[in-house]
Amino acid sequence: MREIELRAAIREGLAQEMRRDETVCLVGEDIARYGGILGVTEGMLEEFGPERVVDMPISEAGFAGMAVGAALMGLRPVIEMQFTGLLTVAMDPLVNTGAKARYVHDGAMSVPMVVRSPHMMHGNAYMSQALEAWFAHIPGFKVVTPSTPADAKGLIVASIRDPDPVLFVEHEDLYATIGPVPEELFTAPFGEACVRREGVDVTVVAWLAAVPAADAAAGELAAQGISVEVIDPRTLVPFDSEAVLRSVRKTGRLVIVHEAVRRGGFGGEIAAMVAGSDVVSKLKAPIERVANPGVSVPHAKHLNRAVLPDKDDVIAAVKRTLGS
Amino acid sequence: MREIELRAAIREGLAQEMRRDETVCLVGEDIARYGGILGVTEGMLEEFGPERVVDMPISEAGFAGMAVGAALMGLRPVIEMQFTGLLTVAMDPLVNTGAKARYVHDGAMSVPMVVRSPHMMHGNAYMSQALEAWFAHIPGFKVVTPSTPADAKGLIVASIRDPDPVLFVEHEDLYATIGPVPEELFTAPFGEACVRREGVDVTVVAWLAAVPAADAAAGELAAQGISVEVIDPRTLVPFDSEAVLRSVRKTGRLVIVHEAVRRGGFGGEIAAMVAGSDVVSKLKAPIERVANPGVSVPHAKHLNRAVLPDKDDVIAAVKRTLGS
Amino acid sequence: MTRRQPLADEMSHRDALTADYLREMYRLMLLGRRFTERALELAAEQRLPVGMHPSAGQEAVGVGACFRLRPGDWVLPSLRTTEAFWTRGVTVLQMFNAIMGNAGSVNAGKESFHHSGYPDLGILAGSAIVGAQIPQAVGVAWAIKMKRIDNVAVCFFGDGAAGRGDFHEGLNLASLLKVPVVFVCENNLYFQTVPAAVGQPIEDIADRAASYAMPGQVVDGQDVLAVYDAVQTAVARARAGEGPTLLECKTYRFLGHYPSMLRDDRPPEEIAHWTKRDPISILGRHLEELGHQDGAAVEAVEAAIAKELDDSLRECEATPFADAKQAFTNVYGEPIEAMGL
Amino acid sequence: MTRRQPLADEMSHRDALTADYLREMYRLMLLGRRFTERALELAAEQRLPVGMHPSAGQEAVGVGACFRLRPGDWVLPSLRTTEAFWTRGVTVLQMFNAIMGNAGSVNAGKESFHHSGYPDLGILAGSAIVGAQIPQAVGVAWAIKMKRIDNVAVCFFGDGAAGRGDFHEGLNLASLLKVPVVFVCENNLYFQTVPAAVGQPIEDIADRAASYAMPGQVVDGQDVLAVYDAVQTAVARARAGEGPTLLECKTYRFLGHYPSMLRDDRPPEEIAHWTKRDPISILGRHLEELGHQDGAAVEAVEAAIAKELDDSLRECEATPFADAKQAFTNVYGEPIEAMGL
Ligand SMILES: Cc1ncc(C[n+]2csc(CCOP(=O)(O)OP(=O)(O)O)c2C)c(N)n1
Ligand SMILES: Cc1ncc(C[n+]2csc(CCOP(=O)(O)OP(=O)(O)O)c2C)c(N)n1
Ligand SMILES: [Mg+2]
Ligand SMILES: [Mg+2]
Repeated sequence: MREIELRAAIREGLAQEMRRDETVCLVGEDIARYGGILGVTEGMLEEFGPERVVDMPISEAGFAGMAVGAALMGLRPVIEMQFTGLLTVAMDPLVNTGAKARYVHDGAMSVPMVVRSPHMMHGNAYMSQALEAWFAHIPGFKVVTPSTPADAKGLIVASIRDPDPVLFVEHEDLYATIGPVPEELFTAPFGEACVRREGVDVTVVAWLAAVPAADAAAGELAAQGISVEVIDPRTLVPFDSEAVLRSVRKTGRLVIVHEAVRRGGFGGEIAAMVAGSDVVSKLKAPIERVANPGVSVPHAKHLNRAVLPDKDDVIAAVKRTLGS
Repeated sequence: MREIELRAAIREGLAQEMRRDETVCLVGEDIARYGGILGVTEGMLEEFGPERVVDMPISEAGFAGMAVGAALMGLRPVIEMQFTGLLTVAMDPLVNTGAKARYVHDGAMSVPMVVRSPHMMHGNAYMSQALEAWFAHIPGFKVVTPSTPADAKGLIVASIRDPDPVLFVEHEDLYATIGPVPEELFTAPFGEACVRREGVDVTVVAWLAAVPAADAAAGELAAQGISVEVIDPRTLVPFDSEAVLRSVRKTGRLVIVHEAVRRGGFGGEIAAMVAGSDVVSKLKAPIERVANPGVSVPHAKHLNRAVLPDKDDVIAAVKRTLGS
Repeated sequence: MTRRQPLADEMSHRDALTADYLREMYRLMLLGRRFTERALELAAEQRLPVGMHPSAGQEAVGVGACFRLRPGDWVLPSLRTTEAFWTRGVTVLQMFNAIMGNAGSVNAGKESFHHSGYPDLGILAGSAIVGAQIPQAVGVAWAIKMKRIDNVAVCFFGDGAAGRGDFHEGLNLASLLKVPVVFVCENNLYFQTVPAAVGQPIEDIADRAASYAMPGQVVDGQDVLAVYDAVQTAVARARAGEGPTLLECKTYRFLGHYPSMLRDDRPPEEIAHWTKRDPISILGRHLEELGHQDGAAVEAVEAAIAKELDDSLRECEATPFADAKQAFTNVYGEPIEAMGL
Repeated sequence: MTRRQPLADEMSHRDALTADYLREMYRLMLLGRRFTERALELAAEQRLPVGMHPSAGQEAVGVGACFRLRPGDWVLPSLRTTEAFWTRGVTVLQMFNAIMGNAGSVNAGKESFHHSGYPDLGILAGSAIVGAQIPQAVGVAWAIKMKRIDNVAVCFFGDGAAGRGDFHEGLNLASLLKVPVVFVCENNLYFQTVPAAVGQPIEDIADRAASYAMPGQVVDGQDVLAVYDAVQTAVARARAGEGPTLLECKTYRFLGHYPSMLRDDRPPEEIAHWTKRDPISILGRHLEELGHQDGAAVEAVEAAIAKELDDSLRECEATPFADAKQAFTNVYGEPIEAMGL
């Protein structure tokens, strides 16, 4: 199969769906004329015109609320936040006006909108935040976290078609990831985890940029005779609890890896889900979480590296579950 | 000891500390002339004057940012959000400008501000949100959740004196709770849980309005011969992990109760902390969480009641951990 | 059951309003007033789950603004725009059910009376976050523009909302995108307990329109015909593709912000001054002068309203509450169990 | 190491500026330009951890606005107000350390160059959230007012920030509280890649001051003396307790938004037009006309700046990076371990 970059996969998914469904439109800063600061929407203005691909003023709260209104009217807006930290200025329109509209209208209205939110983890304390746990906490929001080009394409299309607001998390470090992607328009399912690598000793659950880190760790550990199963949930809401439980039932050991801050991160929810199930009695070791240990993300490279989890942190955690 | 309402206890703490420290000031909507929609700041304008007790326009984001600036200059602003759902409009100034200031200045500046945020859980989908988990996720923020009048007084004073931004969560249903409160100015410690009731069979961790529910459940269960230990952490950040671990080591059973939505709620963090410790091997049953099962808070009384956890939900969860 | 029907014709200036229309305006305002009074009685008897924001004194704004909207137009009410509901066709029974939060409520009691939406009637549910409807209205209007239909969005908000970032970002966006939206600010001189002057350093919020290169106009909010005319002009402009308008209706709430509020600190002279400018009396006198309505006619209207309120309240009280299971539906397109956690 | 010292005297109008002061302004602007050039070279060689927002073309704003601030005054820079740093006394070495993020950086590399604060010099670290400094500046000024000192806060932001809710809420609050703050909008006609007209439907952002009942003024941002005068007037007003002012400095960035940006789509004629209005040349010509500075003097300044840049860069490059452990300090007043989770 043809291989393309994750960035191009998202673009292709957007463009194909926009050709199919003329209610889909793109809204955000620098997305039209320039094609997006991270290049995801390049060429969109040229193909779809200024009505459907709209540059916004710096008004994330305003245009998020606007997108909610448009979605209520049957458009399918895909808005771009330039970096995940910007979600902080648009929480009300997203989690209130947006996520609660179906409920307060008792199902008579819905908000089919997508919020594209790129994690840029090498910037600074403000930009470089991973806030998926906030949205997972909000009834009405779905949270999608692709790590491969094919998933990125299939899931952006599924997100657009989903009748509810979706936080579609991208990751700057993954944009250049190359992988096979079907050329035709397709959707990837929500709520179906993918086993990236099978193993029997330890289960590692990871998403976004933590997936390649987990996979690299698993590769290195395999050479040491330790067999790691890597699960990529692909969507956090809905979450494929069964896939994780099935694996931990087998391995008895669980390591969860994410770049978000550990305290209050979504890893806690997964650990709690396992601890709240009968699988808890099968655990051979405490559940490990590999994450930002609780600081704002620093700017300078070596500090930044020290804070974000990497392959070695995963290896160390896996070994802790093995008591080694 | 003299007994007063929780509302009056907060007011007394504020007033005594304002008398002691003239940098403390109150900022919010309807807090001066009217004395606060929920009556907490009654009489403050009269005693401390319009410079220190300031009515604000409807600009939560603006005055939260303003409070951050003032706190950086050495004032100790206490801002009131009229209900917790309003935090959604002020996330940027609070969790960015506010919580990160110490870090980005590498300790040269700090933001000693308090955000009073009352949970009003019987309003509607927007107002009635319990968002403490969002703030617990943010490095730099502390989260305080008193459930008794004495704690409310001691902790509001401690929050004001704390050098970092504090989310001070109040609860409408607790304002009228009456209890003994020392008359003098005092602080209650952060990071020290309180065992509200000792027991040996099951540990229940609860905060805010969940504490009386847990306590009532424990009372009823005691009559049935089930001994429940009720732990009120009082502050979520810092969190007294030791107190919970100590108790679960004894009981082997854990139920966590909160009004916030279960998915992504702070209960998950506590469960994950236990599952991530050696105590996990002592668990005799899966960890139970009693919480909003995942919907916006509905308005009508009977629907509202169905969503929020109550005594009976706690009893049922405790019994599940006992396999009965 | 009386459900107001939208008008089909195209006349717009007030001079083109027939006597029937004027009387209908009168009836709608009076219905609003009497309903509010009845609802407050219920609140006083602790028979409402939460309460309501009384619109008494401000009826002219909702009625005048919505009177000649068309099907396909959308209204985004503020927390106090009760008359938008009547005028767009919500029935008394629906309104009682909504304040009771029973199974007959349009949302089965999931949301409160003032944040209820009636999509069939072109009313979106408002948010409890003051001002949130402003950017949302821009989006509604943007969708209307994209569909190349000549509908409009009418967005209501209080003076308090004009201090929020959403006001600024919303009006700026509306102007930049040139979308068909009419912003109707109901300046009732207070936001909750606080005088508007504490919230705005300027006299007229309408002047802020200049910041967004859109027309802004102060309107007598107690004169339903003045509201009607100003909104009709703005609506015509919007339908013609000429973009948004900001109207500021000066008005006053005769009652407190909310039934549960303990005190009303507003100066008695001020209340007295405005009570004299009751929008219902103003239109009533006008109708009398024109010979369109006499005392007997008013009594008949009052009686009809009273009967409708009685009948509807009775029916409302016989309506059960929704099953508690309904609290858990319509969070997503799928059941919440499908979320897997 | 040259660290600019604040001026002690009270003269304020530009006519009172001595030749030394004018030459100092020139040097500060030139230093800014040369530093930016050097930093961009480093960026091109991938020697910067992230990059920087070049201020070239806009030097007059930061220099003119900060030139005669006093100790105790606070500056809140935008992401591009590099010259505020120089003018308030940050040294070249500190600036190099900041863009390198090494242990000599004021925050040990925790935060980027343009979001660094120098509390000793009255500079607060800016947020990466465009506009966030506006309400914050109001709070700084409010604290100043509470302390009954006659300091001021000077808050810089771009044209892009003027579309944000923070602009509206911040200016509204500043006016209501009548606090000593000067808002300096650096309108460089673009926000990132997009022309300002896409962000604002009006020509002059200064006109928005009317919405907040405060004075607003358009200033020639390429003329450091015009900026100086306008800010001095506003500062005097603020110190006198008369409240805030909004100044809009029309300026232009000569370079792209950020080194990593691939394209610069701005019309070449536009760039050419503005390049002719180089603030450094404008003041240079003025100095020459006054006979205060000749070619040789300029060369001497250039040489001194070049030497300072060379020396400081060398020292910077010899400075180690902070120990990785420092990433985990100063999150709270206590160590993060004290948080217990
Ligand atoms: C953003 C926000 N802040 C505060 C509140 C609490 N609150 C509810 S109504 C109200 C006053 C609204 O005033 P205004 O907009 O003038 O409308 P009015 O009640 O006068 O009709 C306030 C402050 C809220 N609902 N939303
Ligand atoms: C609230 C917010 N939205 C978007 C961004 C991304 N961003 C960084 S700089 C910038 C442009 C800023 O434009 P302006 O305020 O005019 O300042 P300039 O760069 O022109 O000096 C944008 C959109 C941001 N940092 N903050
Ligand atoms: Mg009002
Ligand atoms: Mg700009």
